[in-house]
Amino acid sequence: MTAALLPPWPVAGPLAIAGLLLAGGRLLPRRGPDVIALLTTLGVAAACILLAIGAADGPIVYWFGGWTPRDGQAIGISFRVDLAGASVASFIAGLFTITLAFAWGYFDEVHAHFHVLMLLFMASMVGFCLTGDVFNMFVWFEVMSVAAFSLTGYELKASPLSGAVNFTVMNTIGSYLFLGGIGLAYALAGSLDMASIGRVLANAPASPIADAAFVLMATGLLVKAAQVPFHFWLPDAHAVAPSPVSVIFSGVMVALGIFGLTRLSFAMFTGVPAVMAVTHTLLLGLGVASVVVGGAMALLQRHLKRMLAFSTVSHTGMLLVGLALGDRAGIAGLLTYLAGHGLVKAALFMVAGILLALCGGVDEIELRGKGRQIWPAGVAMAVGGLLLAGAPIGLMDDGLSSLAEAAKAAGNVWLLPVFAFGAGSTGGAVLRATGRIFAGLGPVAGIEEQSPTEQEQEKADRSFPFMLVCAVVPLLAVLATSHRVDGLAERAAVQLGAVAHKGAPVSSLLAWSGVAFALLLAGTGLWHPALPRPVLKTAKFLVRPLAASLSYVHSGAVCDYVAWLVVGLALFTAAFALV
Amino acid sequence: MSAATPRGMSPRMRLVLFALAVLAVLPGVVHVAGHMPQFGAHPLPYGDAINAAAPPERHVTNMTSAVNFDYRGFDTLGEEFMLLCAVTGVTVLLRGGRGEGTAGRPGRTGHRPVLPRTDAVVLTARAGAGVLLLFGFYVALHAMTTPGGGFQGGVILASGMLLVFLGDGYAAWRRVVRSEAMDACEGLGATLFALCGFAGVLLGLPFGQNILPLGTIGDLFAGGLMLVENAGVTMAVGGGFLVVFIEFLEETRVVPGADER
Amino acid sequence: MTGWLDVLPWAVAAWLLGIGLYGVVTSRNVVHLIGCLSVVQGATYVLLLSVGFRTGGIAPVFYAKPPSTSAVDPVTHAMVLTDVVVGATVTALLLALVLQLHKRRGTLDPEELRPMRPK
Amino acid sequence: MTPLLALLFLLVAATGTGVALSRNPKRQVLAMSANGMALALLFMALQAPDVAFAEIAVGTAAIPLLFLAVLASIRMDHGPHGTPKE
Repeated sequence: MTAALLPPWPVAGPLAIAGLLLAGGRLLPRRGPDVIALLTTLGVAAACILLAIGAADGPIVYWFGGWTPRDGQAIGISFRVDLAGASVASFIAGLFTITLAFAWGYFDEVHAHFHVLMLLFMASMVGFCLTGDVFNMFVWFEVMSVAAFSLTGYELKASPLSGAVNFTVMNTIGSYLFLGGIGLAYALAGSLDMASIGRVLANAPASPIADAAFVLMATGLLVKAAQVPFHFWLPDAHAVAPSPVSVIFSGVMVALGIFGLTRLSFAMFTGVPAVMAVTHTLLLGLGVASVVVGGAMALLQRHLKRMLAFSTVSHTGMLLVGLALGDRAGIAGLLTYLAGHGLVKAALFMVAGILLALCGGVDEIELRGKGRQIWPAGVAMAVGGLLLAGAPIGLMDDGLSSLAEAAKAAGNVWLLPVFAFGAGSTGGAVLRATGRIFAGLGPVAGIEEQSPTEQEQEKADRSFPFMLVCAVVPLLAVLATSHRVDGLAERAAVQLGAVAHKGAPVSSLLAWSGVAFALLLAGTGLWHPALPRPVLKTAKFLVRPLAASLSYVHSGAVCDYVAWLVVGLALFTAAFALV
Repeated sequence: MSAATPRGMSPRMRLVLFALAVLAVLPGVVHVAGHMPQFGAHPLPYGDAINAAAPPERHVTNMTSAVNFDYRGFDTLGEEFMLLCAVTGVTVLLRGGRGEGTAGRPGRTGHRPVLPRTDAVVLTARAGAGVLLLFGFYVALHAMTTPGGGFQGGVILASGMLLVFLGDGYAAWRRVVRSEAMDACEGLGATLFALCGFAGVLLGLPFGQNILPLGTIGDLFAGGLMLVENAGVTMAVGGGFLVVFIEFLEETRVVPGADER
Repeated sequence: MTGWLDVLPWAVAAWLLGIGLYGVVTSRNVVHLIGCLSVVQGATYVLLLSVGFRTGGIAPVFYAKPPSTSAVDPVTHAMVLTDVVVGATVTALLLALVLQLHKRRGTLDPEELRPMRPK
Repeated sequence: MTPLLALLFLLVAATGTGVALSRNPKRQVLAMSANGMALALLFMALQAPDVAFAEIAVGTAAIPLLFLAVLASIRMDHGPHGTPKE
């Protein structure tokens, strides 16, 4: 089969299988749904890789129902499979494969419902990456959301349920705004095909409708991407979802918000100067704010999954910075970093899952020293922490170098310390937790307040070596693909339409400063009582108010989050008024 | 380390923040509304292209159905599976906490007496259910010609079935129509839609292209593959909404001996 | 026709968005909050159908009328139908979540329903 | 813009406001039904009968029914601490 006929398969195939699983799941033998779901993800991965190979020479455009455009008017829906979309889709399918392997046998109580939801989740993500039609994108966006909402509350405990409510309310408002943006674009351009809309917008005189369409769509996608000030729902949801689900959430779902925005920007808005100006300024600012806030909040957490969730905010902020820079190196860095971060974060959430299954919790303080018996998981976690911190090896480092190169080319050298802060603080938080949990480092916590979480435990029916292998595979993938993906990402960026800027390569100083910062933070976090008294006092004096105000803002009440969402809309309005 | 449990904004503070943000957005909204194309008088190239093409090419008279099932049928495929996803989610969330039991008695609130079901109630419910079911089928069947279709028909059918349950004694019916049957109806309906798409692919045509004779325009059974897809949507929506109704109604019943969850 | 009346559809859409968000922000009951979300969604219905409207156009059903009659845009109708499904699915899911949450927390106040805190 | 259309737009805005401002969930269900009906009428006037059908079936019947079921269940449920909740 040639790649030109392949596009519907990786989306409609898993959908049909999910439908059959729901209808006949209870007729299958006990491990039947596991096997079928795993085979399906493998099939989708293979199809997406074939698509990526086929798209290397140029995007594959597939018109559903054979409805090719007439007289320039698109009347059907197209998949526009480019190198970037197909590569990200392959990555998604691969991540689902390893996650389903990790979750093997974990969810077998309610028939095949978990597998049905996971297959729908994957199919919608792949559809989101491949589609060339903006309303079709909304449909997959929404299927993805509905699957995610259901999976978050799967455990039926109080925290997962209220996390799921916050997640659902925020993302639903986001998707209605997204749909409103589609309505405005349709009013202006009379089409739903991204490429057609892009042509119309580029040739039309500047119109506030185009700006408003961008604002609404961008807000919808930034809510999904959990960027400041739309990010509040993420830690609530990611921290409490079942670990295999968190792997997907932090590994790829959040980053898809940025990827979707990238596709929309390049397909529809490159010809609108005001939108481009706002992209280069406001989105850059929001990205930087996310990097900083996410990093600082990660440091303040003791609940491991919540820490990882905030780290996802921080690293997704780097992706947004890549999009805001928007040149070839920035977009290539975005794509590489997306894959690298997704894999590392997947591994870390799997380690958290191992802790939940074997040690009965993920609270850093409570688990002090309890991970000694399963020290190999600690090694995996330490490697993950170092990679987050920007250790100069592997996919994440490749991506970060590209991003830094783009920042330098755009004259924004001040971004480099921001990157180092984000990488260092998130990596430092993870390293600190590793040291405490797996090596029992640091003094025994005395007057630390009680753990803010309820009893958490995940089923311990999988063997430790098996789970560990699942967690190590993504890390090995990150290391093994070092310097092998750059070329692919660069070609994908070219295909999207990103222009090259002349930039100088960045020295490895950035990577090392991130790692050094992380080690410093981890050490301080573990042994801060040993510091000289005046130093400690000054540090507390400086950090306390910051930490308090950050905690004040991250209140957990969904009403606050919605107010902040409107503040975000106000920021966009102001930005468009100023450019 | 983590600070004390965050208190967050006071309601007044939140309202002030919201009001300030709205004030900032407002000029933008006014500006955009002032530049919107003239209501009812701007070009609609996409809609016009469909209105011109669908009657001769697809032999149907309801353009919305033509868009839903053919021109943009792939969207509807996603929509059906969105519904399936939500139904699965609701099932997980509600049945997961309750177990699979269906033998319950109606829960009681306060001191409201439980009225015995009189013949008149049963009769009215049966009559109403009959009318609703017929109407549902009618709406679903006429998708290609007049307003309505599988989605609207499916919701009406599910409501009709619900009325049957309520009129004739819930528990008895629940033993006859089991959740498995409704799951199967829902899953198979959505899968039928997907398979309709693949039918063309297997013949070397693009996904979702029509492969059946189109029939005469204005006829109830014109539209080719769209008819099968419409049937799939009816099944999926009818089954899906019924599952949701049932799962929620189960929550208003008390399972004897159920312990505190 | 007067200019300001032609802005009415967009104004109503914006109003529904605003008042719906106001309801969400000030809500003290999650069930009420879910109802307010449906108001926000009403904004998208009004916007899309108003975009697809054409003065004097008939409904896009050519059962009794010849296909050459000027008609409104069926594509927006299909979009809103999908939107109706979105609204129904999300509402059902949220209600299910809230129902279970009430059993565990015994309250419906969003202020009390924060995740990651002890009962 | 005919007067009828303008009136229906305003009716939708008014009933929508009613939904957002009905703090009592039971009353809100009624307001939602009214809003659904107003939307359906507006859709009819905007020449979208398919959507109006769907809105009547979903917005004025199915969704309010789910709300009522949830409210009934919540009234029955006495919460984890055994205290009645409204």
